[in-house]
Amino acid sequence: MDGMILSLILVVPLVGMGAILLLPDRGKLSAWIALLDSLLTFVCTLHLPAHFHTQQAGFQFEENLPWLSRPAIHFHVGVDGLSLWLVVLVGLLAPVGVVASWRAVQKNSKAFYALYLLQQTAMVGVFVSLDLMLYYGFWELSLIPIAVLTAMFGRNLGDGAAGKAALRFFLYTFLASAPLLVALLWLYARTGSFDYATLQAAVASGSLPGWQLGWVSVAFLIAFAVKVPVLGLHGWLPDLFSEAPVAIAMIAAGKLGLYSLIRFHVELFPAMAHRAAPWMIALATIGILYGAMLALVQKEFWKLLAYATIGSLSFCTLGIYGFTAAGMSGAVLQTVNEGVIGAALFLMFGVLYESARTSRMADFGGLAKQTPRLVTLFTIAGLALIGLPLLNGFVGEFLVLSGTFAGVSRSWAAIAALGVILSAAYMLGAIQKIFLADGQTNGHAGRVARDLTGMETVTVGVLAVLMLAIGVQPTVWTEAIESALQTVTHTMHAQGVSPVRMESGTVIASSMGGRQ
Amino acid sequence: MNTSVPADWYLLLSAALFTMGVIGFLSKRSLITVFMSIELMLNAVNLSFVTFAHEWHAVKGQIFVFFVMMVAAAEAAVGLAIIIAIFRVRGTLTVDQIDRMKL
Amino acid sequence: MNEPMLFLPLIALFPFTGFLLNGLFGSRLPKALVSTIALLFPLLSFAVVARAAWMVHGGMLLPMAEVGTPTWIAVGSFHVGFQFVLDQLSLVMLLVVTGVGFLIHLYSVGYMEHEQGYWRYFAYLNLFLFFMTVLVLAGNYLLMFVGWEGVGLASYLLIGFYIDRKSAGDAGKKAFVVNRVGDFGFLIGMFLLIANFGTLNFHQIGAQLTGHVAISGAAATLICLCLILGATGKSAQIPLYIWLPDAMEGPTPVSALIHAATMVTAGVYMIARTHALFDLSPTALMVVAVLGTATAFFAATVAMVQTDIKRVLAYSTISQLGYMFLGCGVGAYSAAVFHLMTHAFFKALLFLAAGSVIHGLSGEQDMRRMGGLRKAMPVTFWTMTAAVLAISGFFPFAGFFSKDAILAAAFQHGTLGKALWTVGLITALLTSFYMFRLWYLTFLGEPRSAVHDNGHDDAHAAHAHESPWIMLLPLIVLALLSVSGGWIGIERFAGFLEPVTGLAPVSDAGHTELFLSVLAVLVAALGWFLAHLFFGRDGEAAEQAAQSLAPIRRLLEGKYWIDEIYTALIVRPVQWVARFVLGWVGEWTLVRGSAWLLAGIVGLSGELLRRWQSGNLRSYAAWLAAGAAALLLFALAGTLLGLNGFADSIHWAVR
Amino acid sequence: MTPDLFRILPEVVLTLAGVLVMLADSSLPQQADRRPLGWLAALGVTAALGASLWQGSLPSGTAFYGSVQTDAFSTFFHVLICGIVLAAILLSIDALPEGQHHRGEYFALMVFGAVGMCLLTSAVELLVVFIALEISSISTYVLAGYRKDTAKGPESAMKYFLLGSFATAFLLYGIAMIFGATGTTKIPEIAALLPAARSHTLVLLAFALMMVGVLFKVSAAPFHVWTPDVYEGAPTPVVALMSTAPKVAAFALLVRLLYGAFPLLHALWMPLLWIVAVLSMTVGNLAALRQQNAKRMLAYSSIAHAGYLLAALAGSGTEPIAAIAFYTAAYAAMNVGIFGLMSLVAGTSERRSTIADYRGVLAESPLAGGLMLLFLISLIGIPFTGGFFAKFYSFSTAMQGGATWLALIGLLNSGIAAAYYLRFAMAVVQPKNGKTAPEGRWSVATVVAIFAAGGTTLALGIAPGWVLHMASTAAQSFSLLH
Repeated sequence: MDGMILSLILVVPLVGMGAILLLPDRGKLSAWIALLDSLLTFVCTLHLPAHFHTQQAGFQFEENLPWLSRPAIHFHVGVDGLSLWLVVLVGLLAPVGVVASWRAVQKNSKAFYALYLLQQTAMVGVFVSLDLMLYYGFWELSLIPIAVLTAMFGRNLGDGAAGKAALRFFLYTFLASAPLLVALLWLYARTGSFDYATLQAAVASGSLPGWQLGWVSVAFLIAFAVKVPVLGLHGWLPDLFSEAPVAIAMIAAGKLGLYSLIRFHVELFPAMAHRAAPWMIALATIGILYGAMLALVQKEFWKLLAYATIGSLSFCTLGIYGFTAAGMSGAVLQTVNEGVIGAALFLMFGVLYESARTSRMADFGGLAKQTPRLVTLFTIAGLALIGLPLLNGFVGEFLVLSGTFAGVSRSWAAIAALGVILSAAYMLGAIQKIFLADGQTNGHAGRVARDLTGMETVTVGVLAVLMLAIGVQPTVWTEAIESALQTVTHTMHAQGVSPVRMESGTVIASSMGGRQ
Repeated sequence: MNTSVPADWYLLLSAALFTMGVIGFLSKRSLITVFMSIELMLNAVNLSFVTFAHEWHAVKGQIFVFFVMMVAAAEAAVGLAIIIAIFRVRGTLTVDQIDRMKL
Repeated sequence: MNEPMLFLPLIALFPFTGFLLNGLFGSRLPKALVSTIALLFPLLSFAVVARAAWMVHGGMLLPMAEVGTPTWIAVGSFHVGFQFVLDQLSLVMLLVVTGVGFLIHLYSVGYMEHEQGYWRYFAYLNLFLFFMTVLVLAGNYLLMFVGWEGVGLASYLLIGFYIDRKSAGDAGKKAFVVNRVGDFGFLIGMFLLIANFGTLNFHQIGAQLTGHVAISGAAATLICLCLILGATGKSAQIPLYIWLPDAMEGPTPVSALIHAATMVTAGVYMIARTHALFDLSPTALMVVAVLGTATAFFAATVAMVQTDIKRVLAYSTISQLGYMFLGCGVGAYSAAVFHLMTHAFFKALLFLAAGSVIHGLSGEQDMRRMGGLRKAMPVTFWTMTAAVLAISGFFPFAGFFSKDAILAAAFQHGTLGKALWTVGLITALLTSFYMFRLWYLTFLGEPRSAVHDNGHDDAHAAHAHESPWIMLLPLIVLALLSVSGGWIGIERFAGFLEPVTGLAPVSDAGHTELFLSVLAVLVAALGWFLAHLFFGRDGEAAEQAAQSLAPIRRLLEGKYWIDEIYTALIVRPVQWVARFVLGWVGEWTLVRGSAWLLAGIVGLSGELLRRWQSGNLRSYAAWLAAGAAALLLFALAGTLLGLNGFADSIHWAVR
Repeated sequence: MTPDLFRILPEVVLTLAGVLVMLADSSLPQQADRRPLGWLAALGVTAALGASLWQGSLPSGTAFYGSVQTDAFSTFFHVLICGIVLAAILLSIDALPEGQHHRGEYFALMVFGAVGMCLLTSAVELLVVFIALEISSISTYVLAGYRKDTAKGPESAMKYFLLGSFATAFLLYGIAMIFGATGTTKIPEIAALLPAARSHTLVLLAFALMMVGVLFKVSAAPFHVWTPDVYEGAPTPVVALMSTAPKVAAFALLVRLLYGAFPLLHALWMPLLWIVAVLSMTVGNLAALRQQNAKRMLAYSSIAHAGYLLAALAGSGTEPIAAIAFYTAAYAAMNVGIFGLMSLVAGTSERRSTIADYRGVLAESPLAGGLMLLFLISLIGIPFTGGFFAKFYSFSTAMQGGATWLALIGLLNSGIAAAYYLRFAMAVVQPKNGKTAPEGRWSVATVVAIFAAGGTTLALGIAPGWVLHMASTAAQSFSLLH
């Protein structure tokens, strides 16, 4: 079973996709298939943590089959502590997305759910691939459903905004991944392998020409940074959040990019990552404030969520590039947290949006009495997002900040911590505008809004319980993450890379210093 | 005793004819003339073939010429048919007016 | 020896259970059951605390830590657990929190009877107790921070309890955000602690400090300043006090519990807990003392002109918290905690009595429309009187002992201490003045009524009624405590706390102290006298005096325009930067603009290339010919020009 | 010894089929349904396909005095071309413009075109090359103008014909010069005699002129100008053929010339084709970016694809040949597929012309829309489709040859290309108010053709191993020459 579980997780959504494509598009049939199939996938992903050996180094549940002999591409998959929870997260979010789309998607549900399940396979594939070409395949594949479903089921189809958002998302990520493919091909031309471990060893051995390898790592970095997105490369995010259907928007940002940053930038090119770290730390720190401040002045909730996401993803980036144990663990945990919290918020505001067709927060107001379940769960998710202790967001943020503070720079950490204040301001502002009295009579949007249905309540309730569970018992989750990160830090130390130390204003200086 | 004209001269003539064909193709506005320019280019090539065949004492060159003439005839048939079709739907044979499809 | 079981987690978990039950099912339960749940669990909590207190009385040694605490966060060498510790300080705090907390729960049953969302209110209230007990019991900073932020959350929820009121929502948000500023300080302080001590455990840090592990004064100062920022947020001191007056938007019992008796004292509690660190940094202590004194005076001045009965009390709370800070700042931690305790009694009482008044007047809060309530509400009147006397510092009421202890400690604290003592004394005068102003305006004189906008005479004050017994019972209990709470005496109290807060500053001269005490009582009496002068006789004198002091009055009524200044200096600039610098310059110009520019260039070149395609056959042929020419040139370049050794690369060409 | 005739068996079969179709056409009554003729032609092409496969089992060798050579290389391209023509015929059977009596010759022309294209891939004598080229060209000239009652049809044919002949004249002149320089027109002999050539200048001129002709046929920039106009005016099923089969044959010819005749000039043609490749992909993609007409857009995209194909030539050894062979197969599959679907969805009258016209296809016909999406995704080059591996091999080969920059430019270009493919895809998937049913209908022939194309596209993306193996074997036939 252990030897096939990953294939199973990859195949089950495809089987569901096939079933949806072959069966007629009648009523809720496609939705039910998608729901059951994604639940089944989720159950399969739960096999991983259940049989995962925390103490065992390296990858587990490995499968390695030759796919092509020349070029040598293998179907090589495996999971370690880094990807473990991310796979489970994808598994969890799949049914959540179906529930979120339950009412929103009525027409063409066949196309929607088929592509949606394809997306599941692609995302899981990204997390488990240990062959870089296979990884690249899933990486690119994951773009298509997002773009197509946004264009097809987006919010503003009439004026073409949805199509533009989809196009922008696709082009940003696709253009950035072009250099990535070149870099992969370059590595292949030099080493004759796409295998992760082989490449890692080749890079570590120092036999590859240095300056070219530097560019290769930059190509990797940019491709992932766009996907995260890191500040400055986030041009696609606000539009996508505003336009994409809820189930798509909730999976578009964050995890894929962040995971890839750790696995294929930091772990693969420790020395180069170390050189890039001051820049990334600076970008992340500024990104935290940038996202939070912009979130503060948004009038539309989707935009607010977009900038809030940029802020909280910047926390993850900050943790990753500090190279401290606490920071990196926190970053991975925060990646999971962001997925859980984001999904909950997306689903819930999606319910409001679907009935009111507006995302202007001012159009709501005073909904609290009308929608008791919604307001409760929304507040919990909002509080988790802004890092209230005992909820999951806090642990991640705390670990990242304390790691940064202790290992990298006190002043940068302090600046980043300012985001804590701003995040409270924008999130509570949003809750107030949507749910509490705003001094005026409630708008049209407020009158038509409905509360969560039973299925939605259960779904978000599960997510809320999870927020609490991670917040109260983070060690359950960080244990596995840490075991993987020990390998990372070990690799880095072997190559003489230590946590980045920087003081404020020395980004450029230290990166120049690193080059000498 | 070698009184024949040097081969280079034939080649130069061939090149000149070819260039004239090209220039004709570029400058003439009537479809028929443009088409004839192509014939001119083909014949210039034929001249080269014959010259080289003479140089190498190889009959292959002459054979080539026959094939070229044959193909040119086939092309002429098709070409004229196309020109007629053009004239039928457009009522003109001026190259500059046949630009419905552009950009 | 067998460790006695203290069941410390239960103290926190009981209210949490109440919260869960009422929060999840409250909307479907009958009111009586909701009240039962809401009252039962805090009472159980109090029982556990009382049992512990009894065991301590019976000779159990403190501190007691819960054995086998579960791990919370563990990464690398960093390890934090759910660590509950009971010592003298937390025991006192717990008694106050659960005791007063229970009384206020009881009171709320009457006060909130007719409110919508009754169950919600009690769920929040129980949640508050949960977090407050966590804060108090925490054995490390991070767990304390859980409670710290958690009570902030409960406070946010309760301030915004009246969801129909925009002002309530605004106030809740303001409270949370301002507190977050303080929490930012707390957070940085914790990071510094980790950096310096490698742990957040109180006990371990304390051990390192007593074990003479070197920590420089500067480092200690930095840590303390960060923690002070945290404390000023939670305890509503300058510069972060601004949220507390607005917090009066919440139901009155909430103001009594959270914004007077318990939560706002968390900052004082935290400083007392961390005193070993503060002792290393005279600078930090000075900052605490000066901040406290300044806040005390400042808030007292504002309290003099407020007309909303709850706002007077709010500023009074800020002012009294300033006293506690002063006490901490001069090293008299036990005195500060003493005042914390007595203040909890009388300030809770003041709020509850005020709530009783408001309840009796169907929601009226403006003192200008009250008056003459003594007859209608005798119990409220007499209990309130006890509280007013206590806060003003009349012998032998509770406030006298605790305030006196603080001022005495300040007096003996060098030159700066003398100055602070002077300001403190003036503040005592002001306190007495504004409290008796409140007393006169509310209970004495003739009932005043105002003509409402809708035109009909709505004379609440004339039809006031006494509150039900369930509300009066807590008043009476608290009144008894306000009278007797100080009789234990600072010496015995400090002696009890000594293992935690260390030795109190030695009082060198008994007669000086006596002199100070007498002076304090005199000052309080003077305040009463002045209030009587102004408000005892229909307030005409007050009006005249106010006329002559118009500019000062405007300054006070405008609360020094601190809110406005903050808005102009911080809120607006942040919004401006977000909207224009980040929004326009960053987002539209740099992020989007660069993408648009790139797309524009690419699109434009595409358009130009499209123009190539003229549709004209001859131009196409020209392109072909040009291409052919280029190709020929390229091929010949080598042989004709010998460019760049190009010919050489064609190896047969250079035989 | 293999009889000479076996070496041209597919061509013979095709010719016979073509003649049969013509004969049958003329013997049928005027108003009779001509669709059976299409099936007849399809049968003939299938037979030729079989013959080509059978040729693959023969030992490689030449025939007719060394003017035709069959080897793994020619087999690969024979099969490919026959497959394309078969698909094109199947697509045409139910999608031809009205005017019944023309249909017979339409199918015959397709089959005759296939003769030329097939012959082109096995010809090693420049005379045969020339004739084969003309056979295929003349057929396609006529096919391009098949809708002769429309304004665009004859214009399309005229431009294709005149420019094609113009370019062929250059090719021919080049042949004359190489004959002059070496005294032979046989490709292997040219390679052998090149070092002893009379005049190096003549060789270089000859090479450049021949390149003009071949690059025109593969529509590489700057010889691409004809492509958009011709595609726009030609009937869509013809475009499905025209954008693939002649190009495939022309690429085979290009490889024959570069690796068969001019391997010594490697140092010359590599930088040259490097530039042409970059030019082609950039010009093609940029010009396609703002294009509104779907067929023109795909025409520009085919120019870009020519660029990607040429990029492979920067590689070393015989790798580029394998990459090109694979690429042409994948390219053919997806182009036949997308044009076939466009023909199906737009119908005989081709009412849909702009990209915006394709809005709502997915909602009308999920199958057609979904398959269009698949082919567009493959054209973008998303993994698990043939388009991805095609690009992957091409650029990977270039990288192996050290042309990192070329690969980078190429992949960035494919990023730009994604913009217009995706614009098309977005139109297809986005719902539209007011339903319009698809005009074409799913007949057996169309289903077979489109599903074959779709299946190939997916197969080349998921299990490209076998095609790649065949491509490598095809490439090996060149290493034998040296």
